[in-house]
Amino acid sequence: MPLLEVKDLCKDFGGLRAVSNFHLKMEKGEIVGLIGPNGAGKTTVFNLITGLIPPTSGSIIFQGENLVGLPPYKIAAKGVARTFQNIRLFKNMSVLDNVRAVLHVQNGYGLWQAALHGPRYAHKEEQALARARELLEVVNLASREQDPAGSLPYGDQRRLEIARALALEPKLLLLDEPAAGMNPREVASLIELIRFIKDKFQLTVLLIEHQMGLVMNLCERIVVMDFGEIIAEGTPREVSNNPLVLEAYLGKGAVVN
Amino acid sequence: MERLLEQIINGLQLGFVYALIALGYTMVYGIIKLINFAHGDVFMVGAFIGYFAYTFWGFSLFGAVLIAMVLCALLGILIERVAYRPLRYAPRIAALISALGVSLFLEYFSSLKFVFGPNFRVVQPPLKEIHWNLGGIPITNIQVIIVSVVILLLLVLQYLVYRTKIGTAMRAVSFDHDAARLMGINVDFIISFTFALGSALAAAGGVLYTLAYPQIYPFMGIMPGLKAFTAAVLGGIGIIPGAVLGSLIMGQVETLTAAYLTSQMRDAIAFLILIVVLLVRPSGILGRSDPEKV
Amino acid sequence: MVIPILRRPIVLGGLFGALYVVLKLLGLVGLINDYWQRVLDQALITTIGALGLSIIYGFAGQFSLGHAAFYGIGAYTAGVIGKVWGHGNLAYFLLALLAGVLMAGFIAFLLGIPILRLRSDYLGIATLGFGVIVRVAMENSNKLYPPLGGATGMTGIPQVANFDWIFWFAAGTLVLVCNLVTSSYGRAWLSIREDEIAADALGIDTTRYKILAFVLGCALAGLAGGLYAYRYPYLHPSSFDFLKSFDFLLIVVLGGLGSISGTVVTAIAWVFLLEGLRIVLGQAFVDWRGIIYALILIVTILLRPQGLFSGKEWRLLFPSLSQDRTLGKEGKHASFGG
Amino acid sequence: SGKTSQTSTGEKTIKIGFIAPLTGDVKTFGESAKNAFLLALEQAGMKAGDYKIEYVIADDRNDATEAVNVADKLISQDKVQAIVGSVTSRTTIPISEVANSKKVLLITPTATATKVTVDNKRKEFVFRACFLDPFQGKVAAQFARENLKAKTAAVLYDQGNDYSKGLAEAFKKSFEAGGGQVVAWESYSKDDQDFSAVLTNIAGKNPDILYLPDYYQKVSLIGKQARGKGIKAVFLGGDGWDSSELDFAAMEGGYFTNHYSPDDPRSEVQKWIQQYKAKYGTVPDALGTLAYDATNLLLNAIKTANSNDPVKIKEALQATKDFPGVTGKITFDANGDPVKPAHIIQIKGGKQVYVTTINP
Amino acid sequence: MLEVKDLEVFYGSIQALHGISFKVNEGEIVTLIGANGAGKSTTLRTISGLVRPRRGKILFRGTDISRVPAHTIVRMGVAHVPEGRKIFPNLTVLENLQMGAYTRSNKQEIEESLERVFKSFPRLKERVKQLAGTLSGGEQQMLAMGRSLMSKPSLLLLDEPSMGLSPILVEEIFEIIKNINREGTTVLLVEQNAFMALQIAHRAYVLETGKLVLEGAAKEVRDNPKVRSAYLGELSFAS
Ligand SMILES: Nc1ncnc2c1ncn2[C@@H]1O[C@H](COP(=O)(O)OP(=O)(O)OP(=O)(O)O)[C@@H](O)[C@H]1O
Ligand SMILES: Nc1ncnc2c1ncn2[C@@H]1O[C@H](COP(=O)(O)OP(=O)(O)OP(=O)(O)O)[C@@H](O)[C@H]1O
Ligand SMILES: [Mg+2]
Ligand SMILES: [Mg+2]
Repeated sequence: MPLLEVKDLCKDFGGLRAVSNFHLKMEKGEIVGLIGPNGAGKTTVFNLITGLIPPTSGSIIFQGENLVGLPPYKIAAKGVARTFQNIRLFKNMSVLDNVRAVLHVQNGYGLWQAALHGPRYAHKEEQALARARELLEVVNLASREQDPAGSLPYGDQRRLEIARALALEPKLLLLDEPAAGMNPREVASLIELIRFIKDKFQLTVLLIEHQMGLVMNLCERIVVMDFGEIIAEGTPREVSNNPLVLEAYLGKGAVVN
Repeated sequence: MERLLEQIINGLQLGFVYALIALGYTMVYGIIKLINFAHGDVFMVGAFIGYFAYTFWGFSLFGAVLIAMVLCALLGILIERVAYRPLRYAPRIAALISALGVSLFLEYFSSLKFVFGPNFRVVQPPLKEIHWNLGGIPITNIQVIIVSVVILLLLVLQYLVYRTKIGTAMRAVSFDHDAARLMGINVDFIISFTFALGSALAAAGGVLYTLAYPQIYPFMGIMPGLKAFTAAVLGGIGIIPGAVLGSLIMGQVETLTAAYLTSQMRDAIAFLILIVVLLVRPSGILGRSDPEKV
Repeated sequence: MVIPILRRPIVLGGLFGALYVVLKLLGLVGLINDYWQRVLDQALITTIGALGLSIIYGFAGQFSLGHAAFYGIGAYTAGVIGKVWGHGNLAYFLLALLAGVLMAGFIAFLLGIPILRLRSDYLGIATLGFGVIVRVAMENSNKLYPPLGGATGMTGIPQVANFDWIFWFAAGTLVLVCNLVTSSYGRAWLSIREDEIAADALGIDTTRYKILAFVLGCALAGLAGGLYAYRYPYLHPSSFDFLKSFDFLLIVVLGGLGSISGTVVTAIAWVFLLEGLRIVLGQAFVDWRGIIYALILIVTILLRPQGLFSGKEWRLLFPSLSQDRTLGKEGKHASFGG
Repeated sequence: SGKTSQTSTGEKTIKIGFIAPLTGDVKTFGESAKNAFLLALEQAGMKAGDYKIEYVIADDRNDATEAVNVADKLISQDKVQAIVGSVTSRTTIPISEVANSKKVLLITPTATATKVTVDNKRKEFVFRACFLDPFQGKVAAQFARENLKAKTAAVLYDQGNDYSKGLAEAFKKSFEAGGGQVVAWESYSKDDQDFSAVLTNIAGKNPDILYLPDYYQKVSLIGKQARGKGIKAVFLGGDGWDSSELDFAAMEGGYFTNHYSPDDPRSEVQKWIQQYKAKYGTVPDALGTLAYDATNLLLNAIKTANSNDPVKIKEALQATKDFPGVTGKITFDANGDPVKPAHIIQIKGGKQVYVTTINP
Repeated sequence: MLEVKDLEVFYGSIQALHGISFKVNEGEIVTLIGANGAGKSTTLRTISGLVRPRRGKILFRGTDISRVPAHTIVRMGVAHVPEGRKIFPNLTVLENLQMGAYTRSNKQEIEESLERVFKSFPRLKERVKQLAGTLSGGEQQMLAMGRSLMSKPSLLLLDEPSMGLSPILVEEIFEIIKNINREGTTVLLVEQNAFMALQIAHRAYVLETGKLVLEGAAKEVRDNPKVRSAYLGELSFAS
């Protein structure tokens, strides 16, 4: 059984069909790239999978269960985590609390424990703290755990978003332009990071990116969208030689280095 | 049947009076996203200035409206300068608290003996009320004036905001101050202008209000201000026709409740309807409720 | 591991115990007369109510302009029980307070479910509207049940809430609220305040947490109202109208959104300011009180737009807490309209 | 009582507190009362009997919570032995609770609610100078039935104001008991300025009388709008109408019950009007007049008891008989409420004209 | 044409620029590269007047503009396309462009500028009536640039114009920048995409945590081994 299977997914905004008959099958452990021109509908696909907007039609089967109609927090609890194209951190909370806010999902203690700071609270909080620090360590932000998230440099914010998503212990991680605004050097270290967390946490990754360096380097398989539809699909090599993709997206110069 | 018609007219009058205030409220909100709680109090100051102008300074009604508008525009600019501008980059709620402070200040300061004094004053506007009967429908000249002024203001404001250069600049400022600055827009000037305009509208509202309800006192702005703001929210705040629509609905609801249900429940029903409407249309009747794009 | 658990109760217990003893002693030697005692009690009651709004608005970011309505619901509920059945019996007093808390919380729950979907100013105006509805209901309450008094107000509530009760209820509330906001609940509330969509997408059941914050906060308003009813001999609808809601709002904002310490200090300072101005201005300038008050309000917010504590906390109350939870430069409200 | 007050010079003093709304939306009422209070003290030469008078003025902002605080302040901080105030029932009821429990004398000029002096039990230390809501309502109803021969009446009152509501209910009861019919029973709230909906309803019922028990500022607006709606009914109201700020044109022809009549030739009345005018430049209104009487009643009791002990003053006050106040000869009943006649005044030709006196 | 001297900028107590000096000559494309948070955007924001420097001078054609308000600087001929585009989403494409010409009053000249913008960005012409908020990312970037050209600037400040754009659009945008420059507009370009930026620029400066660490002709900078390892990355991507 595939981890994720999206079938005949459509989304209309008023008269505009932003996603049209989208389909995608992902096996456990894959890294798949989702690319396409601006406005192709990539982010919308993410929003549909995570339940932020309801699809017009179609189904999204995750571990054999249809996600359509579930509220976002339930989908997240089932193991689908994401980052956002325009960073959406909890800016005024500390770096540590950004991660811990999400951790609580697996960290249940009742209202009474919380109100009285009972033993179960203390125990669970200690676990949460340790876990959050571990995740910050992974993205190399441990030294800044007390700073407000909004005060971090841009690249660090992107990595904090990844740590926050990891706190959900997801099975599927959706990354929306994780390298945007990074210079090639930083992109390179991001590639390392994504590889590392994929192995360490046994993730399946679906990522959107315009920086071909990253996509071609990381992804085993690439799906190309244009005007809401899939126009090509295949290995990086296949895709980058596809004339449709060249014309619509990569350009004739196609510098993939 | 005839009574119903008369009640609807009553509701229209009340609605148009609310609209008079709501237009200024919604203008300011639309541009700076500030619930300017002091609006009702500028309205009060306008009513007082108008009263002094036609009772003691010998102005005509038109002259009184004009002078109240000019003085209140200056007052608006002053308030913006002192109480809101320093908070331009602070959280929005800070400006709201400042607005509450200004509102209290205007109310309490005006009730000092050497300012307006605490009295309720009966005023005699320089305009005799004339009653007409249009096929069984009773209408007064004051109603006609108020309705015409509201419609005129609606058109003028729509034109100003959507068809003129300064209006476009206002809309640009409402989106992002820095971006507007980079277009060469003097943001401080535009905001001052917006306040001046909003305050002038409040003043005009204040003077015309005394035609319909010939009594003034320093706390007179609170309730009409609140109702007008509610009406603006009902119609979709920041949207100029929405202010008028919301006001007309409020007017009808209040009047019909008082007339046919129970006068005790008038405010309760009006706000109940507001809540219900918001639950169905979370951004008001004409408000665009575009969900945040992720 | 045991030690940190015990350290907090000991520190806080000692702190409040010492404060209590000092205040009691001051009262005994006559340095606190009945007047200042009353003002102090009012300050503590206001603190309890303001802590409630702090949860709702300061932490969960839900703009409520109807807080005084719940304060009133608590007061009337608790008050009528004491008036009709309690007659000064302490067990009834405690029962009545509980009833006030539950009633305020229950109504908040019923209202919160539909209404908390609204955002920012729209939520504010809807809660304000609810406040008006409650006031009208209070004005006509005697038709439903004559002891409630309606527009004539309610008297006859036994005045058994003395300083001891009020102090320990306030201290208890403070500890409870501090504990909550440093737990996963507090973090969930903050994350909703910061970015509701992101919180939702990251597994936080935003609806549930918003309602929880609203119910808890309103329940605290109910508790404050209950204490008020047993300390102030007369309940009148006008004591719970929308202007009173603004009082709670400005306390929470001036204290600094998301700061418990700020809320406490501002609530107390606010009550003492209003009364203190009487003394400072004397009788020659009685009618300047409102003006000076307004000016202080404006000047304070101009000088400290992020609030007095701007999201910081006293270490004493929060032995283990990250220090900055200020609202940022950009206001948190969604923008709309054209 | 332990409340000894001896100044350093050995002179005997009594301290009197005064509470009224001196800020906020009904400040204007508080100002009238304060003027009258000060004038009465001044006329007495700041002395009552052997006692030199000191006074403390405090503001309650017409807020029930502040009223309690302020009562506590006057009693425990300023150590007053007696209080004059406050103006509205909303603040006077809580003040009366505090004063009575602390055994400090309270006399309110204008709070008309029954609960002020008696709430299940008589509050021994509390008195008032005005008559109660039920009495005025009853008098108005009696006048309407007997003198105006009215058969139908409409009542329009402020639902959030206990004064207005009290009068309205008393009027209805008596009017119906006297065989009349209340054909419309309508209300509004404090900040309403537009009454056209209810007035249209009332116009449809075509009543003989429109009873408007509220303060002058509200009835002025209502009166004007009522005539605009073509209501021909005779307006009738209570002491709240008595103010130079009433819209006389709008209320022309209306009658109201009042504590006194400016036409009354008695010297107390004429002296009061003349002296108030001389000092403050305006005609005193009902609130001021009652505050004047309240203060004088208190001073008289202090003089009679020649003591600053609230218990003794209380006894003297309770024993007051036929005190010649501006509002008539005042005697207190067992509840501390005055027994005195009501006067009916008509608005005629832009002036107040005395019509008749009705005894309780 | 532009000369920055010893610029120091603070956000509250945080110092973002530690005294930087550089020059842009008439007719050049100068690029400013550097890591995240180095202070590139801050430099541009200070030049265009959105941020007040604590110390230092900004000479534009010889006049110090470091204390001049932003809206006046626009009139002097400096246009700034900010990070994140900042187009007005609730205005139409045409209104956005007209906003760009806010400082100008000659109707006919504005009309001419509009034609020129449409020539550079034919796609905008197709969408004059559309609300700008509904444009795709690339179109929004074109609109932002077109809008800034409407003020007929002599100096154009561009902050990461390629951010978030598809590869084909990135190329197109850089092509357009070259054209704009060729037609006589001086350009100061801030970019993360250092490859491309260094390809079209004449000269370059490297900024590191608020200080300039390197300057020179674009080609030299590109070949500098330190720059290669710090900003260009020595990765060979599979293709
Ligand atoms: N909430 C919304 N309401 C209306 N239209 C929307 C909404 N969200 C997206 N769209 C439209 O749907 C289309 C696809 O947008 P989407 O954000 O998915 O593009 P994308 O492929 O992620 O592009 P980019 O690479 O620029 O991020 C666009 O035309 C966009 O304007
Ligand atoms: N409004 C602000 N308030 C406080 N600090 C700020 C603000 N804007 C920027 N900074 C800080 O100033 C420094 C320089 O920021 P700047 O945005 O100029 O960098 P940049 O080089 O443009 O980076 P990027 O590549 O992320 O756009 C950073 O450390 C940043 O955190
Ligand atoms: Mg996208
Ligand atoms: Mg930048």
